[in-house]
Amino acid sequence: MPPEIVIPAIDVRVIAPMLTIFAWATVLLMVDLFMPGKDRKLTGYLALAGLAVTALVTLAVQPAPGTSRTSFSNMVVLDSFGTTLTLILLLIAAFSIAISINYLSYHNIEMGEYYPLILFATGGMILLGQSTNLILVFLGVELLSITLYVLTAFFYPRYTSEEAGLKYLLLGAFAAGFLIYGIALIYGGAGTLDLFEIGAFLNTSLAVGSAFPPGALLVLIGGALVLIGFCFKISLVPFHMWTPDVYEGSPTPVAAFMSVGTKGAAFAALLRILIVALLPFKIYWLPVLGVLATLTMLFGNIAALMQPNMKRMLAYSSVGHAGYITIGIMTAGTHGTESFLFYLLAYALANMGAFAVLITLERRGEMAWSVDDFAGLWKRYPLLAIAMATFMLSLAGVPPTAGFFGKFFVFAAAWEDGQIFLVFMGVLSSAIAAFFYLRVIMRMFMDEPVREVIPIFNRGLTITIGIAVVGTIVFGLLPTPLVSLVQNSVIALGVGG
Amino acid sequence: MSFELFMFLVTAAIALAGGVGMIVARNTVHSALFLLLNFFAIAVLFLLLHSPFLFAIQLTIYAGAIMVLFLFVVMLLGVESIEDRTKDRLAGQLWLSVVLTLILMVQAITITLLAEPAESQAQNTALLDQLADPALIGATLFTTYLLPFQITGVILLVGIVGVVVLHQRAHLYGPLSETEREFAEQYAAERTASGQPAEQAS
Amino acid sequence: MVETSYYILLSASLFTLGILGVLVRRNAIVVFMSVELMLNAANLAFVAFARQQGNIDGQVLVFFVITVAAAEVAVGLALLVTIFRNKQTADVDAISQLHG
Amino acid sequence: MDIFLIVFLVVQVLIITLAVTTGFAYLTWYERRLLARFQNRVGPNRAGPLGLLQPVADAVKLFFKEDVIPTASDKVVYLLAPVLAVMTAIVIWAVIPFGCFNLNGDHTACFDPARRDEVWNALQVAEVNIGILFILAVTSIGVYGITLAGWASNSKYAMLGGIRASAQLISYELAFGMAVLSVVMFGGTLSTWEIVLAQEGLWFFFPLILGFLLFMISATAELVRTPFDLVEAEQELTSGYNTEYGSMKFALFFMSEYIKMIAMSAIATTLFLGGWRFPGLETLGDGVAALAGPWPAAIIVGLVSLGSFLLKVAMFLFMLVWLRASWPRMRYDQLMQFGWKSLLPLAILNLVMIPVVVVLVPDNRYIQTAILFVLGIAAIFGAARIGGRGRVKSKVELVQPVAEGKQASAASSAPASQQTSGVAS
Repeated sequence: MPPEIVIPAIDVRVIAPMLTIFAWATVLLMVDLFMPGKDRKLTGYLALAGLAVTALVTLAVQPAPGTSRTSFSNMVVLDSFGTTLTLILLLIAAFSIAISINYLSYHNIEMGEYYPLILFATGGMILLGQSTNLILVFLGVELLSITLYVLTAFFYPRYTSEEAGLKYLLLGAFAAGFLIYGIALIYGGAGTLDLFEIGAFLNTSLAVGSAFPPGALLVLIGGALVLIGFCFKISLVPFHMWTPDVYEGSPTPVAAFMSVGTKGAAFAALLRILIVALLPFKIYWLPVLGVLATLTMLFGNIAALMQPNMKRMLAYSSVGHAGYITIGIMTAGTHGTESFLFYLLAYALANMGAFAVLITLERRGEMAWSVDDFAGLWKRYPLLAIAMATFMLSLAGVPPTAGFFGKFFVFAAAWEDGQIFLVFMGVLSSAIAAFFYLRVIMRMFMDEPVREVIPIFNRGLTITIGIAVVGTIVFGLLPTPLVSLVQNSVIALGVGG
Repeated sequence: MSFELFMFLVTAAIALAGGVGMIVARNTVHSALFLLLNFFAIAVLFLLLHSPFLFAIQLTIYAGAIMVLFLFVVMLLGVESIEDRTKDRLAGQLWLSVVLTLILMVQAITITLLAEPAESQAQNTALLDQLADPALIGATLFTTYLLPFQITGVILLVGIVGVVVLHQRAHLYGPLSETEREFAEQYAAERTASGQPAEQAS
Repeated sequence: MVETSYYILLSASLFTLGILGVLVRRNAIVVFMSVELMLNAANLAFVAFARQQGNIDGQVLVFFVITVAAAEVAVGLALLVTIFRNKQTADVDAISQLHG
Repeated sequence: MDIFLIVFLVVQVLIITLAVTTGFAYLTWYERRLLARFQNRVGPNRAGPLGLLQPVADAVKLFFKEDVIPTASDKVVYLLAPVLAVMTAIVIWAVIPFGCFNLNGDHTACFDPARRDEVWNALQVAEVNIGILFILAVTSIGVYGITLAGWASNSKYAMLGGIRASAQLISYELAFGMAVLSVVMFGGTLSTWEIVLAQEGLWFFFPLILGFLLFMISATAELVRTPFDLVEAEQELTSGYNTEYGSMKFALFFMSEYIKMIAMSAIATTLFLGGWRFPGLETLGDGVAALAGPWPAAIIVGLVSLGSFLLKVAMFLFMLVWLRASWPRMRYDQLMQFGWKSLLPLAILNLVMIPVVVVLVPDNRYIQTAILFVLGIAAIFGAARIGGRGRVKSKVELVQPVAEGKQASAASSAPASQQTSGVAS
């Protein structure tokens, strides 16, 4: 006889944001199927509506500050960290869709499935931010990746897009191999995949005696493999080689989405793994991450320095920013969580904005996003130039922009944690970075135009750029409300705690 | 030597032979067949580990679906021996990978020698027989692992949509036009000419 | 009874072989197959550990890994077919217009 | 004792392999005689009485033919392919119960699922708790023989046949698997033995009428038999994937096809027609036991159950031959459309329908059966109606003169054709 099946208590509120976005995406797929004509803008607007609904649902189910809910055998947790992250991710997805709607039809690659795929990817990101079980982390990473493989290769007649898709796929699958093998070793060591239980296991087994117990050793090696898997996803040097190629080849809105969304979600999952499950191993992962962060900041920014191609420059700059976010992760537990969220939001606004400006200048069939296009932009389109300048300043971390406070909080947290060397390296690499960001500004304001460039404006792009500029400046001048928001977003450290 | 150990050694040897063969074989179809051999061996190992359910699943999905798909694509594209080994500019990478692999092997042996927990259940045959029941896997899947199970459904849906999208575009837009092809080549030439030294090293 | 460590040694060797395949081979299809080998090694480790731990979780996890692998392979092969149609090659190095 | 058990197992396996191989030989005779009758001919009748020695003559002929290996072929794979094909066809038989001859001498244990441990069945090789999954696994591996044969021959006809075959087998495997799973759902077990026992007083044919139909269609497709035999369409592909094979190697492919045919019939019997069960079998056993003791009863039950099983299998084989005699071959696009757009949705409907009914109508198998039967028939007729609509439309298109049809398709702008092609793929 089959065993009695008792379904554990389910709290739908915990997965409500995810559920809403998946349901919306699925229904949207079918709605799109029956939509007449070739025009797919309506699907895009419906997807935006779906994101809005999800945001409302997220706000409706958000837990009281300091509390958390778990469900599905403690596999997912809804804490204020997850809620804030979900809102940021939804904002990123909304920006990506807003800048895609006209982009797709302009470049003649319009297919209705694009928008549900973005929604599915966003759902995967939300899942990553909320899961407290390694198998869910794996599934979240895969959901996100499989969607992005397709989206990367979405620019059909363009060779480079398909190449980018294949490269991303091969490296992504390779990374997934590391991730799952690491998870297997952790399971072998701890006998469970629950992050809280792994943490408890490590605490008890390490407390027993002076000898290093074999189970804990397995968890350590497994944790290292999981870290390698994540390093691919968040493109830390030396696992970053795919980043510029993939960003350059993929449709620009997808590159924007990937550069912020994937990183944010993967970092959030890594954060949870590191401080919930592997906290007893802090002495091991702290130096490793420190070295990776240093390498990433230096290499990413130096490589960006040599790029004549704006899209690749932004890709390398995103590698560099991954380094700064890593510092935020390392100091998690003290102020790392807040600095991570603040940095993510500031980076998201500036980066999405910069990509949106790039899209306005991208012409049909054009594949070179040369810095030359920006030369003399100030004389022709002063508002666009000012917007781009704002984003560049924010990315460089110059006050009074949100980017400044992002970097400031990260460095302050690291300083407080005693990571003086990291702060030093961070400031040094920021100085290098400032050079190439400022170079773009110089060309916009000082140089004569190299060639005729006619930007394309449309509602989605204008609104995105507008919101990004306003957000960057407002949070740069008045960071207090945002700081209080992220300060309340603490990560749940215990079951139901 | 017990019968079980004998079986294990033979199967493990086959599995390793399959893995090595896959890497060494020049012909992609042969690679696929070696991998298939490896999958069969792993299925048998699942059986030795008291998991008949996974034995059947491994054969049905890995051997019966995934590898057939691989073979199908190789045959359809006719890319059995497309690899060009003459331009061996990757000798350095090869050595690097061999070294890396050796390090990993050493690591593997370390894990194995160190990690034998005392409280192993591997001898508890009564418990293992209980765990070999496919109904128990089903029950676990629908209770404890309910959410991952549903997410798997979403992943499969995304996979289907993705494949249809990738295939459909060719139908909607047709193959690359001549100008697009030319443009791409010209673009590539320009890029090579401009030369971007920084990242070649990576 | 065969000890768990034997299985883990085998699984680690297969995993290493998979990595070697990814790094050494240039044929995208073979690279992809090597990744499958890595996933299989993980599956073997899961089942061996499930026996050692005496719980069913490891077996259930294999189920998830296999499903995800199937989805990934489907998307990957579809991508390969479209690329091949455009470019007539499956050599990773030939697909290098994006080398920076 | 252990050694004895192993020897017994080996003997069992040998007997079954031999029986199946002989079965294959006489199936060819059976089919040729029957086909001849359907076509108003006589059929093979020269060798031996009723032509009964014809299979032997064929075997001898194939043995003595020259053994050719094409020079351009991939030798190892070329030789491996037929072996794989035959192996998968034979291995399936391991989990099928042909009857119940309890070597413990107690026929009553045969009919009681709770006393499974007391049954030592001489008429089944392996009773495993994943029997059905094993069948699915082995059928899904069956495609390798054909695919590899097509590739290794290095010939266009063989290659096309092989590619067609793998596409067809993969496509129909889905519906096949789902049809089999409907039995698992209704019977609540993955073991073939328990499925046979669960059909006490109620063959699964009745509640799972839709599943049965799906099973028969997709099994025919898996067997690559008419109307799904375009893999070896003589007019287009000479003889498909085995074009380059001769003598014994060809015989092996031939053998694998027919053994698979018997195996599919046996699976259908086990899943839907109560396996070796026969009305009144238990009463018969009880009567014999009362008259002559437990051992004769066990032997009688064993023989009658085996006979009943073989009878049902023969009936299925007759149906398959009948199909071949009366139906034309499908076109390739029709085949794919049918598999993906008709069969698969129906299979999903079937898989959803059964648990809903079983959960909503608890504890009464007969009411459940009645509801499922009616729903199944309704689904079949509904699907036939929907499918029929499409056919009428295509007929109208065919009536158009060729030139006019061309103009019409050119005039109906590109988007329209894209729409249709979009739906098609």
